[in-house]
Amino acid sequence: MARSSSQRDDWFALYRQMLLIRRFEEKSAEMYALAKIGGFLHLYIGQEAVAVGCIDAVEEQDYIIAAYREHGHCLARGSDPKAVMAELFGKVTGLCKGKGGSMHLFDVPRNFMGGYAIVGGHLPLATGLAFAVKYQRRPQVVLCFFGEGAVPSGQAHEAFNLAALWSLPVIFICENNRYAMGTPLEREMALYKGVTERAQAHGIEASRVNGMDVLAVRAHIREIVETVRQTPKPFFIEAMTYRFMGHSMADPAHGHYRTREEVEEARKHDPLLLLKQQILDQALGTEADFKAIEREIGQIVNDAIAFADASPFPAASELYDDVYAEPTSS
Amino acid sequence: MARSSSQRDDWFALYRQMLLIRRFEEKSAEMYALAKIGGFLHLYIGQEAVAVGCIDAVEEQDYIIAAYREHGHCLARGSDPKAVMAELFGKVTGLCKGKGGSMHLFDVPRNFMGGYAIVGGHLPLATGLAFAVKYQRRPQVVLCFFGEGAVPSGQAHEAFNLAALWSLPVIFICENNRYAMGTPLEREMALYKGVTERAQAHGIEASRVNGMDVLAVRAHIREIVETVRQTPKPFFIEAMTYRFMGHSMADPAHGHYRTREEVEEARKHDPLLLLKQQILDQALGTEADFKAIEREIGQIVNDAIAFADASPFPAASELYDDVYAEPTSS
Amino acid sequence: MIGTYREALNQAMREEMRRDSRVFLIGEEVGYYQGAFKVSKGFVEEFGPQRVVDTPITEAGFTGLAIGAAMAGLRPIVELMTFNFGILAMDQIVNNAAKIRYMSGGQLAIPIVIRGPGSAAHQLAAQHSQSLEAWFCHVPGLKVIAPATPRDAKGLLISAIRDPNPVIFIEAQLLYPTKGDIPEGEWTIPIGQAEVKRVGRDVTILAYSKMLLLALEAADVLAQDGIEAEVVDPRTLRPLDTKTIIASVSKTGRVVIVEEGWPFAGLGAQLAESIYTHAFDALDGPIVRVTGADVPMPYSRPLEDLAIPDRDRIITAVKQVLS
Amino acid sequence: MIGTYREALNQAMREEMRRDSRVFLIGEEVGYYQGAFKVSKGFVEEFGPQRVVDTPITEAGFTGLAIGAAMAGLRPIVELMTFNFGILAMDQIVNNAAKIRYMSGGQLAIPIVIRGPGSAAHQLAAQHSQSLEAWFCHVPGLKVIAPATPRDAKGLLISAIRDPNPVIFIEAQLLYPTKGDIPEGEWTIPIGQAEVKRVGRDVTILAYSKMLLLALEAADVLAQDGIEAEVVDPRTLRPLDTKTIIASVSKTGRVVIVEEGWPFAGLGAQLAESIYTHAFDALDGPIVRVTGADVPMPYSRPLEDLAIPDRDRIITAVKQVLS
Ligand SMILES: Cc1ncc(C[n+]2csc(CCOP(=O)(O)OP(=O)(O)O)c2C)c(N)n1
Ligand SMILES: Cc1ncc(C[n+]2csc(CCOP(=O)(O)OP(=O)(O)O)c2C)c(N)n1
Ligand SMILES: [Mg+2]
Ligand SMILES: [Mg+2]
Repeated sequence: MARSSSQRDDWFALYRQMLLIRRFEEKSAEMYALAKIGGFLHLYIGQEAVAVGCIDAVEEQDYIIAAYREHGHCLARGSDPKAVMAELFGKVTGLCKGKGGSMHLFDVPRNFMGGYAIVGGHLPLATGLAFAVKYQRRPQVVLCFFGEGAVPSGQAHEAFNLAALWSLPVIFICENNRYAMGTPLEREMALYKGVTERAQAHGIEASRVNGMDVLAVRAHIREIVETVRQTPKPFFIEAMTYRFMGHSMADPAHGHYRTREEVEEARKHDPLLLLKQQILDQALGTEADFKAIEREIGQIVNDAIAFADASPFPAASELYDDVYAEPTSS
Repeated sequence: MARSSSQRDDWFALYRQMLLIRRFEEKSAEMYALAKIGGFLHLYIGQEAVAVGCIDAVEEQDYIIAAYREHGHCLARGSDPKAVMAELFGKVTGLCKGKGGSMHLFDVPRNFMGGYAIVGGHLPLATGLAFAVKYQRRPQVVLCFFGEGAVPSGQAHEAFNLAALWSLPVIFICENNRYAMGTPLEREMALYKGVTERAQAHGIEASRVNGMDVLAVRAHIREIVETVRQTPKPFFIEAMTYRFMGHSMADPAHGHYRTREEVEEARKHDPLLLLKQQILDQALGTEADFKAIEREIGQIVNDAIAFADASPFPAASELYDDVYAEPTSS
Repeated sequence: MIGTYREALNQAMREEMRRDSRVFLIGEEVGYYQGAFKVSKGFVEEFGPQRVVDTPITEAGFTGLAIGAAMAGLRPIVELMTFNFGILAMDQIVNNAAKIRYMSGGQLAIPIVIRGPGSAAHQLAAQHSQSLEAWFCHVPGLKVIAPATPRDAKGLLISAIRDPNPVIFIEAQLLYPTKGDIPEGEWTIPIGQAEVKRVGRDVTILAYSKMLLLALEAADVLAQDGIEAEVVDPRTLRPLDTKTIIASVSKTGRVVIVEEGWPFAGLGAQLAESIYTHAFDALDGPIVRVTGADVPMPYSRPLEDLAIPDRDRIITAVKQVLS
Repeated sequence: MIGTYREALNQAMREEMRRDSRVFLIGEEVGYYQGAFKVSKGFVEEFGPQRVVDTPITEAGFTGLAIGAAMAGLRPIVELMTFNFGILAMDQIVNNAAKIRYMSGGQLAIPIVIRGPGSAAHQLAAQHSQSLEAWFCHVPGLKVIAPATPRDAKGLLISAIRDPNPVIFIEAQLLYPTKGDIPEGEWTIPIGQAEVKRVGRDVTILAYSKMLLLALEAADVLAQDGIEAEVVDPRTLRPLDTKTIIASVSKTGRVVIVEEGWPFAGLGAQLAESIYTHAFDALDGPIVRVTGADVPMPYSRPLEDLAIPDRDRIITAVKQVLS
């Protein structure tokens, strides 16, 4: 019973996190339509199990770094939804005082080391975080998230080689959602069977996981993290997933590059539905529990909106701050 | 007899080409010491069988492109030794009017598309030559030479992916001489077994050949060229070889990164000795034949030096020429 | 006809691709997606995927590939989804495209156009909002064009495609929907010719790309105060038409230079230096530059607005040089 | 002590690595090979391969790795074998090193030094001979230093290593063997301070890095003709010490700027513009720039000599501004 009640708490915690991301992003889309949020907005809807499963598998001291589709990773890491939403609104109460925006969320106190908008550009950074960890013999690992569209990029390959050559404790998590903008992966890479071979060729152990199943993701990452924490070395995970929305808000949900049917088929594997079913199947919860969680999350998201809305924009004087750090005597 | 005499001619032709490169470069080193040649000078001595074997396997219309250690490829392609030496001397009679120098030999009438000094930077160019060939349905292939030090570079991987994705008729020839400057390949790439896996991961067929055996090299490339000419697609060859000299003239022949014994051991597999032995074994020639060839080549190299020496430097007015092409009505 | 800047670019490329089968378009999403900003709408349908080539996200790779194709006789147009990603292709552009002709002693020419949006749009933040024309302009072997109007965009893009040299052709995302006259049929503008976009006598405003439109607006407002600004658009940034610029400065004696990029070592510094050198005596006082703020681009809209030149800052600058 | 520029760099790094275990050196051949130009001689022996890290030929990868290490609290020194290869790391330098602090709203600092030889040596030809300081200087978030003497090299490199920001530190291959005083012990020079290297009254010559030595030679020759040139070395190129420069110009009224790089949109244009803006009235006439030729670097020695500024061209320029 105790075990089952802790399992219940555990599974619901995962569900709650995924739901938070889902509802937060749905609301973000609304706010984008209302022009409260500007720029590019890339929604993570459909991929929640990857961020939640992976990040739940690591400790607070571990580093997380991601691309521009990173709201989910940031929330999964425990960032305050208020501060995240305020950042999307460009408000001074945002995570980055409004300077970073949707594509550049940073929450350094939580070791969330940023979202990056140059495809492939943050993979070298991730190897650097891992280099520092190993250099200082700290018991940390690095989780680095990116899309399969980054895999052909030169920066990714250089990072793979360095990570492998120097046995750095970085876990590369490729969220393979089968499209880079409008390009299906068959047109991104040759003789496509999967992307794991590309990491393996550099001497990195690689494996594939069902990225729609949060439990499977977490179990898989936990095992790898344990290995890496004991003996620093890189791993590569290809998490098979799907984005339910367009590439960004400028892109329709299905577009010409994929059919409505394909999207609908994928939605049947919604990670939230799947976990809900797993919970129901194991009789760990009831529909009433899910309703309560919906209300709870709805409240959190509404509070985030209210907070972001009520917050001030940065003062003009902020423009020139944070370009350079002041020297301190060290 | 006819067959054997043509085989004799053929083998001697290969020998002659390799010897030309060897003697040309030995002389270049002398000229460098006399400050007739400046800048960086990277000798190809020890690797002759790769350029000669590969280039002998293709037709005149095929494109050749190489890195900065490219005297050998240029001579194997049939460039006039006089014009090559004059280029090294920085003379206006040089292949590139003295503007390119040792690292940037171009002989476009012979489809020798240049030597390049940014490691990895010419691999994308090679895919572009192949792209053009395929675009215009011309029956050409591209041979692209580079060192194993270029394999980890991002530009190389991007080129591999594009070549494979679009089935471009480019044959990547990695001259694996086991060192990138002072870095042995175990410190260039992780879990080193060879570099072929890295190309294979992109979906490129790859193989290894003994780069000290010109006959083996040529036979191997011939086969591949035949395939590529029929059905455009990339190949990757790892030619195992060794440079007998330092990385450049600034670097001693063995250096701290390898032992004198290692160099001496490698010299036992000198491609010239090997072919000579093959010729003698098959009784296709005698010591007297080799002596005659030595004299012949010695004369060619001396003529090249005399020509380069007697040639004028470019006039000051040349400085601003060749920056832009003049528009022609097309 | 009246059309958008986007249509002007589309027409220029389409006409050249019809005229010359060696011309092809390559870049991310240029084909089936119709271009990230729909500049190549209808192309893959008309020309097929061999000539309208979608690429993986490998800017160095496909730009280098295009340069290689140019070496072998083709005439590539590379679309960079934005010039921000062009940084990844910088080695190819500078060390190969710009130098191969010279290094080969004139044996090769590299007829290639590298185009796409430069500068900021709205709230795309630091990694997606930068104006790097000064970098490209620094490099001998390259030509650099930054047209502001549909008319210039079409005429100059056709010239760029026909030019036997590497041409960097910088558009601006926010210009794509702007409208203007687009000459039909054979329409080219020589590379290297500035244009006086508005005649005036009191001050010369030098502005290009998106900034030209602001300069013209500012000039209209200033006219209400009786200040007649002459607005000169260099259009081609390298080679620069110093003659047209100096002629204007000789007349007005006062200069404001507007650019969206960062101030320090920005192109405006060179424009100013060229004017000081050639028209020192004609100048009544120092040139005033209006530039982007010297910061990475902030995401927040009010900060972004402060970081990008606007009409009012141009007006203030003009009043400053006149005082 | 008297020592070479190379030794000054070696000392600066060695002292800082002894003082602070977070400091490490990474780059191609920095370890067992002792540095391509032997700047890190003895390092791997003293500090071991964890702190003196030889890399594969992957400039984007290892520069990005170093930036990531800085984010996690280390203090990397990246040696680029030459700055020509830095073009491959440009995305990492500009989009990450320079911007992460700003994008994160000040949460992170990137204390990193990226150093190595810039500019031409002898006959290394187009791909290995370029001066790209103008590019780096353009970018907010970066600091840029280009010392000319062993003394400055040591004092500024120590300051750069201790600075919490990304610093681009440009050396010159031909400076490595040059000799001068190297202060021992704790010796730092504040970033952002120019120095008057020779006092004079007739003309200000502004020159940095290798060009400073030529400017000083030229000044000696000019002195024989009774022309007293004041030679100012900005040392730090960004942020620029406009105050010291303007003070000199206010005294002399005449300026020659010397740089090795390409003329168009070169750093000299910005130096000139800064002077014109702040000292327009003090100037007796237009500034004259002495720059590298506007061409990719030719290999042939006589052409190369023509393409790089020399003492005589500086003398001619001085006479021109004085006429
Ligand atoms: C270097 C670079 N080139 C192009 C882009 C434009 N771009 C932004 S996202 C994207 C597609 C990325 O796809 P993928 O990596 O699969 O991530 P996903 O969007 O599917 O999460 C492209 C081409 C970019 N940001 N950076
Ligand atoms: C991008 C880049 N980084 C560094 C260098 C300096 N460099 C010149 S040759 C070389 C070693 C290359 O080794 P490899 O590719 O194996 O060729 P090899 O010299 O053995 O023929 C290096 C590091 C360069 N030219 N380009
Ligand atoms: Mg994807
Ligand atoms: Mg090698």
